[in-house]
Amino acid sequence: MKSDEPLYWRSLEELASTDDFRAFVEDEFPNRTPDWNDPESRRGFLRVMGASILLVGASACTRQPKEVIVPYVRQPEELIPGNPLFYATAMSVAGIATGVLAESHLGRPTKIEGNPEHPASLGATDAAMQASVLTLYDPDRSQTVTRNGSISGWGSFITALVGARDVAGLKKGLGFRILTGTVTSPTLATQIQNFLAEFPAAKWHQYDPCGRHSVRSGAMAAFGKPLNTIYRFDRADVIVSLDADFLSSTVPGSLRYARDYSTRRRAAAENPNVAPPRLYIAENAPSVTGSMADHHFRMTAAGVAGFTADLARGGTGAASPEARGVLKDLEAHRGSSIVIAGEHQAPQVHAFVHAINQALGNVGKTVIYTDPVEANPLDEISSIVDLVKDMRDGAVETLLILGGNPVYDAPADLSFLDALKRVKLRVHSGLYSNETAAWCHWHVPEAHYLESWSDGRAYDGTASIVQPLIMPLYGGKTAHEVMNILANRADQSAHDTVRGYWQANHKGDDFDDFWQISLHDGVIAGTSFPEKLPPAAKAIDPAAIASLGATAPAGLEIVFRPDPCVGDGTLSNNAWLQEMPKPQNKMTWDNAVWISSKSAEHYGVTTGDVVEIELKGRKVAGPVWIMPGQADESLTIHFGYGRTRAGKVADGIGFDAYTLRPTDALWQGTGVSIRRKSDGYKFANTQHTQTMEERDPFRAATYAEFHKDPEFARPEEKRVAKDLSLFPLWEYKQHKWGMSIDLNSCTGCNACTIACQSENNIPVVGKEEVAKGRHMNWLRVDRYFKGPLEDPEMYFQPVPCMHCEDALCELVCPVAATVHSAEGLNEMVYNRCVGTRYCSNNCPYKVRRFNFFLYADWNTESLFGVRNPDVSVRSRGVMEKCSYCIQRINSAKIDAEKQDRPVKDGDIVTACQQACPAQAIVFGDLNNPNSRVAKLKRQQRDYGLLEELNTRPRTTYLARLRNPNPDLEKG
Amino acid sequence: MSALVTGLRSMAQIFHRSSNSLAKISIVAVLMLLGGTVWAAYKINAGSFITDVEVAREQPVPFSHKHHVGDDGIDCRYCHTSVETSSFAGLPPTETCMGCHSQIWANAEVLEPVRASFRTGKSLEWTRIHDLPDFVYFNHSIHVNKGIGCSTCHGRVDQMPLTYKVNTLYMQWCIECHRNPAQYVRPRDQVFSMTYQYPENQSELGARLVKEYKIQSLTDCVTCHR
Amino acid sequence: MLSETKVSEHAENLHGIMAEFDDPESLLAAAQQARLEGYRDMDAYAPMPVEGLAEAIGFRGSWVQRLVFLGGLCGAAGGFMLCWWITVIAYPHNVAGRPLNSWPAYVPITFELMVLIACITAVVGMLMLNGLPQPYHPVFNVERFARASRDKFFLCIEASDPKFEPVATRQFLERLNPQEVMDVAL
Amino acid sequence: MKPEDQEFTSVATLDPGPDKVIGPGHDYGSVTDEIGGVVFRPFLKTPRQMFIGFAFAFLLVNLLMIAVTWLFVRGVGVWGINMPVAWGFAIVNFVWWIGIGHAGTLISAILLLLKQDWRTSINRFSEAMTLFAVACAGMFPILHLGRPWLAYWLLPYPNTMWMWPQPRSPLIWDVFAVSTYATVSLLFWFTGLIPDFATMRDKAGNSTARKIFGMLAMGWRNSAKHWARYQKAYLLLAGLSTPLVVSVHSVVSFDFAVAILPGWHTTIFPPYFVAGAIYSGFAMVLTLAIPVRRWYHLEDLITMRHIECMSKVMLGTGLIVAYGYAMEAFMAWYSGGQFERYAFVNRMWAGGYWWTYWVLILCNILIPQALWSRRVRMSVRAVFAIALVVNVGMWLERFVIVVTSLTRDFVPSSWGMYYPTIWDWSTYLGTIGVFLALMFLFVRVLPAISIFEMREVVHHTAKEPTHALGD
Repeated sequence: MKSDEPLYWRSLEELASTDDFRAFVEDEFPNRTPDWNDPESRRGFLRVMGASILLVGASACTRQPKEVIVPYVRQPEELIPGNPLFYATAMSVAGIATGVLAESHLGRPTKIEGNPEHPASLGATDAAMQASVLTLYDPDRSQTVTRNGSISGWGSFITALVGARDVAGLKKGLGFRILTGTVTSPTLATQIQNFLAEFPAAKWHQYDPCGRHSVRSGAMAAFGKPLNTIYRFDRADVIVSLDADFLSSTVPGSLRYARDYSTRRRAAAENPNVAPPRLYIAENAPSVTGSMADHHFRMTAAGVAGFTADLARGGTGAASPEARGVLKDLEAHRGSSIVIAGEHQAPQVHAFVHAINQALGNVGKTVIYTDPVEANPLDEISSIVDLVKDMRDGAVETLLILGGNPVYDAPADLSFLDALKRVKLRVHSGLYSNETAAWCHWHVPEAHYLESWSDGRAYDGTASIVQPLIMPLYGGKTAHEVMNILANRADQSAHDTVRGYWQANHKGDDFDDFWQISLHDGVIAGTSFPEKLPPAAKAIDPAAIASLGATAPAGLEIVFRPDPCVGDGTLSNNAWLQEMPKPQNKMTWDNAVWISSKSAEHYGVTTGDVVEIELKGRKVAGPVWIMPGQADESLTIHFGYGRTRAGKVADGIGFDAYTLRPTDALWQGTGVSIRRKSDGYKFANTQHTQTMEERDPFRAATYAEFHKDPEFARPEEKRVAKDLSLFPLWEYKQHKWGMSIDLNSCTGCNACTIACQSENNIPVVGKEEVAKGRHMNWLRVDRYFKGPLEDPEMYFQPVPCMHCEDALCELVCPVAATVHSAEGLNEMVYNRCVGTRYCSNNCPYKVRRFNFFLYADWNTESLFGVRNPDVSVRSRGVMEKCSYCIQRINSAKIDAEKQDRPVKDGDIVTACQQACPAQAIVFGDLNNPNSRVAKLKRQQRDYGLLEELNTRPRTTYLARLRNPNPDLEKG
Repeated sequence: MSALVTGLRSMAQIFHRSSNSLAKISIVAVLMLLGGTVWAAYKINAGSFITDVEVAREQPVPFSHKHHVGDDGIDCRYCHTSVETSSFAGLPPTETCMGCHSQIWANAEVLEPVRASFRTGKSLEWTRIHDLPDFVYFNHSIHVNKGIGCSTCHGRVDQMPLTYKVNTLYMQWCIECHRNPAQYVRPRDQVFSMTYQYPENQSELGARLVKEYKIQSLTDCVTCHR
Repeated sequence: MLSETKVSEHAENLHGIMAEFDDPESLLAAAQQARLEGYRDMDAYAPMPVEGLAEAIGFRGSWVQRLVFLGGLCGAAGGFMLCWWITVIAYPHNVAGRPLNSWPAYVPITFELMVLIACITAVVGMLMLNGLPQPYHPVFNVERFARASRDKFFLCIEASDPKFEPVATRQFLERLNPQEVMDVAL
Repeated sequence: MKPEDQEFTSVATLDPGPDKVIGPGHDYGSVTDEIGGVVFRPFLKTPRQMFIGFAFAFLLVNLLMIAVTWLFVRGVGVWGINMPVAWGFAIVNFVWWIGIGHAGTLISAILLLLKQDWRTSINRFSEAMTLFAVACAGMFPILHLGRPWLAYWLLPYPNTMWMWPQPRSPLIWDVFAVSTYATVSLLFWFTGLIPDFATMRDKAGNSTARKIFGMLAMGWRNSAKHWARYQKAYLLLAGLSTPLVVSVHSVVSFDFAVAILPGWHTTIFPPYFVAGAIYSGFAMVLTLAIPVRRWYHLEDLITMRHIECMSKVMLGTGLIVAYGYAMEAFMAWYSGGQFERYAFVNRMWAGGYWWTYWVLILCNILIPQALWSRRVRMSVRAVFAIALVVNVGMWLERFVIVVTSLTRDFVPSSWGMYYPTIWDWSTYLGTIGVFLALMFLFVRVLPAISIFEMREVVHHTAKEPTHALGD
């Protein structure tokens, strides 16, 4: 990697800022048919109209406008214009890093992929990682240093900060405080610690609104010291999740967990000798993990604690039949079972679970302990509480906030803002000039991770170097550089700082190689933490059981969770995530008060009613959503909405759950009351029908049923004779592309949806359009409920284009804008489409999407950068749909051709396939009997959606298999 | 009395004698006019006003391929470095120009923009000559690798003082070769030759090369449109 | 009204002599008479089609239907060939897995084009055979002829008839007891 | 004396009742003058209703202009269409208008072949209606395109892309069917007018009018030879139009029948669409003829007999349509196809638009049954009211077929609803405005009844004075 070669960056930076670059970027981008909004293309519109009248435009492309082409002044040698480059780096969420490969076109990061070398990714990504590249180009990001809200410069900021430090310095730093989120970056930690060493009276506070507080205190309670827990789901036969949503990105290492768990499921489905894992889950609201569960125990969050206690009582003592059944199963699988407590469950629950796992002999087998990944593990809640107390007492003179947004997300009972106002000098550094920045004297823009040199640790301690792909677009600086200012090294770059740290800690004289290799691989070899044998967990005494088991005071419970899409709010201004349907209810652009149908009836509310929730005197109003599978007497609300200074995208949508969240009920609290205020709130959901309506797009069976009837997925009446056609079938001689989607692995996490959006330049349409039913996602994930409304099974089914061999859409297109390729792809030619929409009417899968307006944004220049230059940006009035990532197919074929070799299985990986943590999507050549996809399609579970219509879909599904416990099987 | 007759005559007749032939002529005229319009439309569309064929554009520097390729015999790949490896043939960075022009013609007036670009680091802005619509994806490397010569599409640039298009780049022009590549392939070692002449036996030579280079005739839409 | 005798002297600048009748029956009778008399170049005018009138003045069948048949054939052939050529020759695509020549799908276009061309030939053919447009015609010189499009019926024996002879013809016509007999100036 | 300065022969404009196609006492001249008189009436003598009606229609035309401008500026998104309901009002209106057109051709062509003399005094008028209805219909397929400025890609013409239309698509069949239909209707209408242009030419008062009509008449001089060829050509046109009119709405029905969508994919569509077309067409003819005949006192030319005959045709075609509905529903049940069956459950009660279905049953099946009673058929008011109801019903039928079927197809996850916007409505009402405006102009400036054919009627009736026609 010569990526630290300064010239390279300079020329890029210039390009990035000059009009030429913009022009160049534009030219990379395909046809904009006229947008009436701006005068330039209004002329274009008239030209085309004129053309069509005169028939001058007999060729559809009228005269090309003058375009300029702008070469480099000094071309970086590793760069080949037109070919993308991939750089290994890492993205941190709440401090925990995951390795990624960032794709760069001519210095523009355009796409994030997982880093196969990285243990937390193994090549997979989640939706947030995919969407992070959009945040990079977000025009709402803070772009300048501001002092009291007015534009200032780095120079004066440095003077001010250094001044403040020197004043504090007189008192050994007394009154100087630093507030960060959870820090795993060794470099940053060292920098801060060095600072503290110099100014012992200064203090470092950490706070992450959705950090692992319970996990930490749980470990403390059990072992007396912080320990990090890692789970090996690939080794687990029985998994008991106590409200632990370990397959969704709220849990560090979730990508790895999803991979391990699905690998095990897949092995069991394909090989009778492998025991299928069995997953029990107890939770109050349906989660993606819950959708994979073989047994779903619906109970309030408080009830989960009770259930834990029940488990702790042991086989005979357990009160509930569920607990007894679960315990029996656990006993039968000592050493090959996992009991996992939810991030958001009380510390005691975690303490219990540690003890139970030890008792079951899982430690060291399926449950691994290591040192904490945090550089400085501490109880973040008490940390922020202390800070606020000191601020209120006026003990804080300077507060340096590195990232984070406490004014918005600090616990409500602390009334952080009032306290903050008493601080003499308040400094905020962040990606956005957010709610907190508004109350700080100084705000300085922070560099996005794709613009930053840094480092961080993964869920298992593995360290990665974060390297930039582009110079900071808005002149932001990293936390390292801000700390350098305090260390009087304002001129030292983050690169030197990070490199310096690792050089200092590197034994041996081969540092340069080590550095190059670490950068290239995206992981630093041998940094993952070694396994630690923990001390015996604190024994569980009956008293503790009693206290934990004591059912929480009756009445309505409220549960706080990070939003499934925008998390704790740091991602709120990301339009891709806002328009990403939440897995459970397919809602976009909103958060809601989840309530069970029974409770809704009881409290006389229904979906769309706006209710006022009151907890300990604090109130918030939000719309109700009746969620099947939600526990009775338990409300769930999500963070991340109700932003006031997030940016154009997120401001003013949803309601702010933080305003209700006290320190003593961080994740759930009782004694909440709701009052119906008004009704008729309009949600924008992408799916309205909740059930399968006596149809069976999604097919599932238990292992027992599967063994009885291996063909259950393709019953006779669904099949069609191979040659049932008036016409001879077409032959596909060379390649025959197809896709297989394993419903047994898919968790419905939506990573594929956003990966597709990022890869294929899919526009965002906004809440109103979504509400009209005009969302554009090429790959949608359908969600179906099966069973009773109170406690149904929840199924997810990704639906891309089926690329039918007898494609109904093609038959009815009057201008041949959609036809079949020689390789059996259902081609959609945007530039030929006139927009009759007949193809969509005739598509039984309704996978086609139409540009009812000019959805592509041609006004926000900064957003041009995120587009994939290999895919046309669709204009108004044309149909679009999944292309099986034709751009990837073509480039793979061209590469193979140039090397004069056939395309190998695995050469072509679609965006959705690449992102999927569960490896549920496999693409390949059906003419190659040994390709993975061909093998999968030979499985008995393989079935085509609506195959009885004889559309001959190329995309088929593998049916879901469930492994319920016979003792507990319902009915 | 005959005057009276004529008087009557003129009273009942609405149209003059001539109007009979006039009516018929006008019908023919209208038909011819319509035909003419359509014909003209097609002519205009094929003409260089629309296609820019053989229209040289204003450039920041009056770069002469004739001089560099024809006289100096510089290979295409010296400047268009990525033509064999990338979809984009590559446009030389200012560095490349300065490689020579820091020595020769170091003070030439016409080269001032180049030197300025090198000094300021601000790129030169060339006007695109071969400018495909943005929804068309063309890959130089595969064509070059399969034995399609530069001059086949770009013409004898070694004879162009100022560069211009010699082909319309219309879809029909692309398809014409994609349907039957044999008529245009040449041996790989001749790809960058400007002076290459297709032999009389091109038909069988082409057929042989098509087999040898495993050239497919790709007319699927997605070959170029995605 | 001008008096007949005088005008008859200018035989050379006559188109013919015209008799006016009140009803189709008498016109028909007159026409048959004239034909028996041996007149050939004549024409009858009536405000609406009168059965047998054309035959009475010696009009033999029309070519319109033959033209229309040809037109229909061309239309049908053209329609089918167009579809076939587009899908098989011009740009063969695999559309919905159907064969290139999906002839059943071409039937509607074939049929429509057949009807279209046939209808156009019908109208154009009719006009051409009738020598229309022909805004000027000597018969319009006769002022009363305007009523040929309202309620009167005319028989005109043309000067071009070998048997035409101004005085004799006029007397013959007057014998058919018409409303009136008048010269048609050229 | 010159024709134009004769008195209009004063024939009592009385309705001769249900068994005569023409009032008593008419001769060649009187029919000519009565019909021609309408055109040569001094401008200010135009009936007041005509002015009001035209003004109203013209307002709607302007509404259309606004709606279309906005549509082109913003895109088809201004309508309520979405996924899954990608076709909305535009296609509903298209089918409705085309359907209305069919009555014209039927009356002038089929009834001519069947020698139904009662067609005479209404054929010209309904041919014009056909023409204007097709014009309105023709607008929609272009307006509803995502990129209307590329509409010409639907035509086969040599181009530099070497791309051609895709003749397997019913939409291309539509292009050919509708354009053929429009052309043939125009030819038919114009041919019919030629002799009347001549009449107008000879009646015209001022020289300009005489010149204009003169040009249109192309020198037609009522020669027996001309008549002979003319009748032949006219008969052939009729003969060709008859299968054409059947094919056109069959092709329109293919837009749906060829698709796989439950509720569309039905073999019964072609005949049932054609019947429906004639049904709505006759309803529209009545809706227009009844007021015009009143305003211009043409009761003696458009007699109760005409109205009754048209009512009978409506009743008949209405029953065919009813059979169509019944069959559709029966086959859905009998086929046992899960999706097909659900499509009708959805159409009749499960879906969001169930009421539209029952309103259409009321309008198209129940109410028109009143026409069994002679008393109703004899009452101009009642017939007019029923005609209006049928117009509404037939529009709803298309709405139910197009929209309701689309809202719920195969995969439940993609089900959705469709809500028309103000722009949907404006476009629809706008075309009604265009239609009416053209109609009003036509009635004012051209002979709305075929004069020469009326003369023939006079001739026949004169021959057998007490001949009761048709019975």
